[in-house]
Amino acid sequence: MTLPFTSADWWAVAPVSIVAIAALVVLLADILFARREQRYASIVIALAGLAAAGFVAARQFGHDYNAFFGGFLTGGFATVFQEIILIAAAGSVILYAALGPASRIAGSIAIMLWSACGAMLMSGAANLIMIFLGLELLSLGLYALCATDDRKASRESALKYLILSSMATAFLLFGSALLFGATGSVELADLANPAHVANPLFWTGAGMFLIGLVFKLSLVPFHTWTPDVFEGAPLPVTAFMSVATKAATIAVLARFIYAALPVSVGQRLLLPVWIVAGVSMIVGNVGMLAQRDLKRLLGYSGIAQVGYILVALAGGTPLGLRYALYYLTAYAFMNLGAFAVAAAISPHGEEGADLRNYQGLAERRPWLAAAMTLILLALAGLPPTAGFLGKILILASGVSAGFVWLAALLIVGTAISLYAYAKVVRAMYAPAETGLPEPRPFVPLAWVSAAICCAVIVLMTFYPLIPSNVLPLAH
Amino acid sequence: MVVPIGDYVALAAVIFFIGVFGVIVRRNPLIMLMSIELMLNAGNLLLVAFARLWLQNAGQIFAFIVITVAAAEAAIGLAIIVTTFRPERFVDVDDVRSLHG
Amino acid sequence: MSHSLGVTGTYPLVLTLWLLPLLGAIICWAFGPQLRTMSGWLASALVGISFVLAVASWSDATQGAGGTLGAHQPLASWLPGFDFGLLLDPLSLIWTFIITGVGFLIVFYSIGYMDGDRAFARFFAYMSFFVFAMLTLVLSDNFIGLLVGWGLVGLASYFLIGFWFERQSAVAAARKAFVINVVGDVGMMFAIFLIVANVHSINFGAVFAAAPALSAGVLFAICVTLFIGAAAKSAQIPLHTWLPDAMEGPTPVSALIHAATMVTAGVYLVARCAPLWDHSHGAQLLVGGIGAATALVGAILGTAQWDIKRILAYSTMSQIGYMIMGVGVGAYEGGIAHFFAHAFFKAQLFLGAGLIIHALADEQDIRAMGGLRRRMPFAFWVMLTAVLSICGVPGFSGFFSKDAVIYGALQHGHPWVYATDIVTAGITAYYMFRLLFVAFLGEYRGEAAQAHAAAEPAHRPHAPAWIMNAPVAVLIAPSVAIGAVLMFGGENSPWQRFFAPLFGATSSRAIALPPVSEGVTTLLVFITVIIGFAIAWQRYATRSAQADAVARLRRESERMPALLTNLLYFDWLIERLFVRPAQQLGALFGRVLDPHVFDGAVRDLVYWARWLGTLVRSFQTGLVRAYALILVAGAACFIVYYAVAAGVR
Amino acid sequence: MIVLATILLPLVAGALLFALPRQDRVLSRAIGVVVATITLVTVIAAGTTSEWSFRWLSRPFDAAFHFGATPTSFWIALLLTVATACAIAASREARLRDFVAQLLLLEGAMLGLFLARDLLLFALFWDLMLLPVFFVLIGWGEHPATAWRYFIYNFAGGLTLLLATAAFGVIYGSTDVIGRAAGPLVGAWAPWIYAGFAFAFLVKTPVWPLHTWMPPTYSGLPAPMVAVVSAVQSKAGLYGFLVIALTLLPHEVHAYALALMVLGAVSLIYGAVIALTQNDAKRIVAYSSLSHLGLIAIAVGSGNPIALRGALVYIVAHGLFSAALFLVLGYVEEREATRLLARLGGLGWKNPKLAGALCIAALAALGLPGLAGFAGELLILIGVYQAGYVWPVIVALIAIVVASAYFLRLYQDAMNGPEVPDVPVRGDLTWPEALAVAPLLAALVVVGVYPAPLLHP
Amino acid sequence: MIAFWTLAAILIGSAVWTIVAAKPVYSVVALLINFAALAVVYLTLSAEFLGVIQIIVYSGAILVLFVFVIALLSSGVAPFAIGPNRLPKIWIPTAVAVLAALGFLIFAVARAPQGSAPATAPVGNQGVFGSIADFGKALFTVQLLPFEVTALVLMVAVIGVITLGGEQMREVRPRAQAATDRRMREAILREGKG
Repeated sequence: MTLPFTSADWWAVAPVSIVAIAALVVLLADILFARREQRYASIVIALAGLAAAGFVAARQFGHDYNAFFGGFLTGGFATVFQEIILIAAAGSVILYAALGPASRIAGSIAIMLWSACGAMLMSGAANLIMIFLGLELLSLGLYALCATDDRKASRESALKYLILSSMATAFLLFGSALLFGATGSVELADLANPAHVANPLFWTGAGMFLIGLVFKLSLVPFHTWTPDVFEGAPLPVTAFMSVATKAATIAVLARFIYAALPVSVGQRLLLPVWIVAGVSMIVGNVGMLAQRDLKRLLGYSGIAQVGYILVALAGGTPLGLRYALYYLTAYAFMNLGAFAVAAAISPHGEEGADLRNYQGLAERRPWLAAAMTLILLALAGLPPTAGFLGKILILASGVSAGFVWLAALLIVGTAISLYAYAKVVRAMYAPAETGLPEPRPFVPLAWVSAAICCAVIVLMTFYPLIPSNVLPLAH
Repeated sequence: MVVPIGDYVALAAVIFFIGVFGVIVRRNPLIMLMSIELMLNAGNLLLVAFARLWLQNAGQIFAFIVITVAAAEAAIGLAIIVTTFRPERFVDVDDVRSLHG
Repeated sequence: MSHSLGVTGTYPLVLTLWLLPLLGAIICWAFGPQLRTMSGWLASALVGISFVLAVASWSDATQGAGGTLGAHQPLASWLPGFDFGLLLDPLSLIWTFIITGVGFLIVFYSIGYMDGDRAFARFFAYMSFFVFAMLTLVLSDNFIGLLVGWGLVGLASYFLIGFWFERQSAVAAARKAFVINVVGDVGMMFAIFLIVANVHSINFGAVFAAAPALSAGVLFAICVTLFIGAAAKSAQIPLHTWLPDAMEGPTPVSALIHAATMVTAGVYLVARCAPLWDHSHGAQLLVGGIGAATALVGAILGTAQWDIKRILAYSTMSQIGYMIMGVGVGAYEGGIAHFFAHAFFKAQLFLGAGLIIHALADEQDIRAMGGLRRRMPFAFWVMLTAVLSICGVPGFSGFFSKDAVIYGALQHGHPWVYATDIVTAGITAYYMFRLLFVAFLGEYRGEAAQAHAAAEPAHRPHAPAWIMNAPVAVLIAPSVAIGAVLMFGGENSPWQRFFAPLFGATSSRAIALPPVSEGVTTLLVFITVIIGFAIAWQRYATRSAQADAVARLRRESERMPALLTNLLYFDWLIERLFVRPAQQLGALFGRVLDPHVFDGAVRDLVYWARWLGTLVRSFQTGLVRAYALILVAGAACFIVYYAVAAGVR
Repeated sequence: MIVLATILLPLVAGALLFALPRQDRVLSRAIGVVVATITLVTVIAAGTTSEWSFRWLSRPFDAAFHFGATPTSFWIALLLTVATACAIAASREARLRDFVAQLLLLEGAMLGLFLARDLLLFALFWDLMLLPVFFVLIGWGEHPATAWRYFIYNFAGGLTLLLATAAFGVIYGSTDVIGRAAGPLVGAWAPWIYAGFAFAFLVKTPVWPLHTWMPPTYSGLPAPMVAVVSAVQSKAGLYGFLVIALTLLPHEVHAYALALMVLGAVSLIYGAVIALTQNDAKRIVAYSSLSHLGLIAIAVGSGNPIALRGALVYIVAHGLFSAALFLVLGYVEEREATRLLARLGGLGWKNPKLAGALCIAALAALGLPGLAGFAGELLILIGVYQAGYVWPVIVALIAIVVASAYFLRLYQDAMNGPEVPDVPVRGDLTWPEALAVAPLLAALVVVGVYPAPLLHP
Repeated sequence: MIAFWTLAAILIGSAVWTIVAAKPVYSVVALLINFAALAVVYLTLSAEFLGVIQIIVYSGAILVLFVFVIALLSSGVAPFAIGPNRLPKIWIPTAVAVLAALGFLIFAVARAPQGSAPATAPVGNQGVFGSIADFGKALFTVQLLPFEVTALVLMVAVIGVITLGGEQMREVRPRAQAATDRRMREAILREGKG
């Protein structure tokens, strides 16, 4: 029996495959190398795999791949999402090098790579099965990763994430089943059939499907897990989770909005999503106000930032997706940069996550403080960073789509967030207190990572990828 | 099909929400995990019923994959529960609340 | 009626005489410590040269006729319609003479008076600056330039009143003078707005040419607002209160600025804007009335003062009232003549007072003087001639000028003003002779001189006496005789003929046929003066009055009516009506509204944001079941929405 | 190209200053002064003809990195460079290297703002220029709450500006619009866009009742920084009104002119009356700024050409005298270790140059005829009156009287009166100190006497 | 019809028992019943393969795992000692929310076209539907990618469990020991300097 697949099908999943294989190699190397070298061997192999996958994905860009009977589409915006996920994975893997000696490093990296596979599959997934599967692959890996640290908080975060996320996945599954019931097909493309519009199964199915997605995006009121899990999870895992989960889920949501929804019902069907996005922008930002942990702060921040990104999607225009991608890219670098700085000043464990340790950082580590400042400015949407341009693009998209109330909420939320971010900045430039742990000496990889992130954040302001239509939409 | 599809949907929904109820009301993580399995199975029931309705085996395959994934999830979930609660005195999720605020 | 724009051309003399004092000011300011006493000589020399140049410019100033009378020197332009330049015509020439001529004498006198002061050079810088500013005022050919000069003389006045700025009273007086003058500036600014809005030009010529075409209301508004400026600068009620306080400055300052020149700027303004006033009867009535009232009030308040300089200050206020009244009602030549004569005799009075004060170690209370006739005969004669002149004793300069003003009021149809003026003349005689008698007759009542001599022996180097005496002596001549020389002869006097090209003939402008002749007026004035003199003689100069002078004076001070000691409650009213409410408002805004209401609103916003944050975080109990519950609640909302939305279709 | 260099020079120099040794004082100030002076020269050299443009966005609207001076912004840029050079020359703060660097960064950001020909670029630099001030408030300020107040208010304004800019771009299709006659924006959204701009501009100026960030900020910032901030940064909003709102949204400006004028008039009298009762010298000047800038708001509201020209003169004049006032008050504070009027006094005897400098600045501020403040004030009010608005003129005139009272109080309480005995007497202005304020004072006289170049754009 | 309702009753009853059972072991038993009943429902819906899988995987693998874990957790510590309920009466809002959602869901579904498919949708072949051959063919052709990915999912599960459990005990002690050693070394160095 010959399989009905061509090499194009396999080529389409090549980036995913490479990452998956890299994870296996990492595990293999863990057995082969001596204990002292295990850490760097794992990191190097993982980075190599990610780089290779990134290269392959970049080669795919601009071509349309409709692989596995339409189950997996890539080459267009999915490729960009994949690249973002790969960058997130690479940035997170680097953090393992920056932090103190961690146990289970090979296992952790391997699982993280497989999670990245799940996220990449989600970004190309074009049917309900692939969406569910990608989501589960991503989530299962993250459950495990959250618990890999020996701190009690780490295990607690894993438990909470497990229970809540599984529940949300069950909602997604139930919704998918209802969608399947309404249309008789699992392909997203078949959902876009005006005939189903009248079917209540379709509506309730879409609603429950969206609950699952919105949970992954940690929008209010499905956000409750985010701060706790972000705080409890190990630093590299938080970094990965904060970017990859959101990127992959936004990819799914975008495909659902653009490909699966009949235009006539789109806005009415998605209204709850926009509402929760609006609420999230406020809740996420006010939640940041009195936080003492960087990871928790960024958790709340992420709640709001996803809200911003959804404003770009709200119009349902192809340009909106581009702006969302732009902002998401910038956001990825902001988060990775912030975590890199946090890792670079953690002498033993994760002291970099404790905001009290940032007091007077500008005196002790002026460059790291400058980098952190730039990143926080970017998160707040201030120039000269991509956060500024991203925000104005989002606003432009929201306004042109008629979602002025969302744009206004974005402004209000941003105003609140400024206070929270500026507090960290202020602490860094305030006089140092005694008794704080001395930051780590020089951690090359973390410094390089932070520097790259800062450079990208600034350069993206002045050379945005938007103008020349570099992001054709393929679905 | 003799039985109207609406009845399957209703049945699945009832089981699903029993699972939801279980997750919230019970404090034993194992039972919470079982409740989640109930919710997944409700979804599966729906998939299989609709597959029969449409005579589309995609639904069955979906259900098959869900079963696989559920197995994996149970494995990881149980591992997490074990690592979380083995050092503790009680197996009670209400005691796990150091992260808050 | 002619509108003076002058013959446009280049007039180096005018430019030089205008800028020389500025040069002096800059040099004295910048190089004061190096120049030391040389600064005084330099400043007076430069002002003196200016005077010479002014004399030399006579022919320029009187050239041309009608619409182009005088010399016009364009300077610069801001915008179309905003052209700046200098204008030297007969009117400004007269002022220039006084400013530079009397100014020279007073600056010269100051070399002696200010000798040994620790800010000697700065004083001359300010004096020179004043002369420059005053020249700017009178030489400007437009309202903005006038206003610039107006403001700058106020500034110079401010500096000089507060010259001894370690004294809080001087500082306060300076500030008061400045602020009230700003009120005047603001009035003039409003006039400029009116003018620009209606005429689209600021130049005198254009404005005056357009005056007949302006509506009566606008014209009246312009005149009134201009007069606010004039009133503030010339100490007309109710804006006069700064002038007595201004006596905190050194005496030469009082002589030059607060007697001879600056305070007469209002007179200049009204005279300059004669074409406007001529077309607004209401404005004439108002200005004439206020002038007469000021003359009366100043005279009344003058009777209740004991400080020699304050008496002179009130007399200045009163005399300027005459001038304002004169130019206000349309008797321009008379008003200007009174300014001219007044400049001499009032400068003489102040400088004479300065001689006394200088000699008595800064004693200014006439109750602590007495018997100075024997101790300081030169000062006595100086004061006596000036008093006779100011009282209008026939033959003296003041007689001619004051008569012209008083009779002018009648000529232009203001009998009440006329009557007030005559009464005022009597009161003037009373308080001026009171000053003379109390200070110079009887026995010396003060201890100051002896104490001064004991405390400060000879090591304080005094400038030679002639430096102070000579300028005063020079002043005696004009204050006695200039009236007889220039103003004798009614319509045909040199004075009238000098101004005829500018204002036309007085008789032709007179609107009423006076019920009494000029001779009768002279007689009436003379009688009241005699009465005033007699009362003063009776109270202060008789032998019995001299006998127990100390006790009598004390009794008089104690029994002074409250109305007079409180200066008719002008200061009190201003304080209650404007100053205190402003401060209370400031306190209300600054201490209540700003921090608690406006800033409070923002702080409340921040507070609510933080409260919202606390609320949000209060849901983060850490209990996974609570999170699940929130999730399910949200999911229930979603499902309800979708179910309903689906059902609705 | 030269205009790009003008903007980049201070930014790059400011960043590079951090490479100097941390303790350095002399070199960093010298470099700062030199850079600021070169910037001044390049601003003049660039004039209003040099432009530089590079495409930035083509969607969702056209935007470009487009720099070039407009006739209005040329003068403000000139003012900025002069003020910055003077401020750097007058800097004596702790951690001088960082301080000078922040001043240069501020200068660069504000040059970018005023020379931007693109609205989006304008918004970018708008936010950017707030950052150095925030950092200085953190590092050198007196009270942490001050930094927050500054931050929250101004960034709130920046955000509405951002939203309005986005909406403008979407509707208009391009933001590359400053200083070119492309026609006004019309449509139902125009009033809302104007509201967004106006809020940002009014906060920045500031105008009552959005001003409460300003007195603490101005009194809390070190003198050289506040000199630049009050001189130039506060003009950003007015510049926005003059160059952006009036050309792009003229109908809206006209429609809501009354509101603007009422706010301006209230600021005018409110600031003046509060300044009358303050005890902190810098706060007096701060409230005076509130008052003075209200006048410009009135000018904008009147829309009269003479008033608008006068507004530019007054913008420059206010920049000059407020910079001079703050610098001189900085000297006073440096000498007396206080700026409470109740504890100052009698400085005029021992510090005549200091007194003279303060005097000229204060006189210009209270609108003494012959100095720059007067020229602007007069032209504005002439224009406003010509436009038919009498009540703002009367309010302004009252405020002028009050201004004379509080500025004299400021000057006299500090410089006049008996010398305060318990303060160690320190010398008069040194030559470097005097030279740092001299250009500002000289410019006050020059502009006051001959403002014509500013009036003929 | 009757079979369906019987099975439905069993399903609901066992599900309820699962969540109300006092001891976890009873829950496992109830869940076993539930899964078995579900397998029978699958069979009635022409999903033989799934029915078999349901029994094998769920009952045979997952529930056994649960039993193991119950045994493991109750061995060393007090068996499932329950502390105070931190969210007392939580069932009230839960019931409200759940019942509301359920009610609306069923309300909505009740309006769906019953028993037959909309005409536009593709309908499969009645004859071969549900056969294992048909299922297998689809699994290895159209749905090959999901099938492959399940391998990854299982891999994650395996490695995850190993990572979480396997190294846990082995690693903790040496790391803590190393940290203590380092701190002591630093303290000694500091003293030496002082």
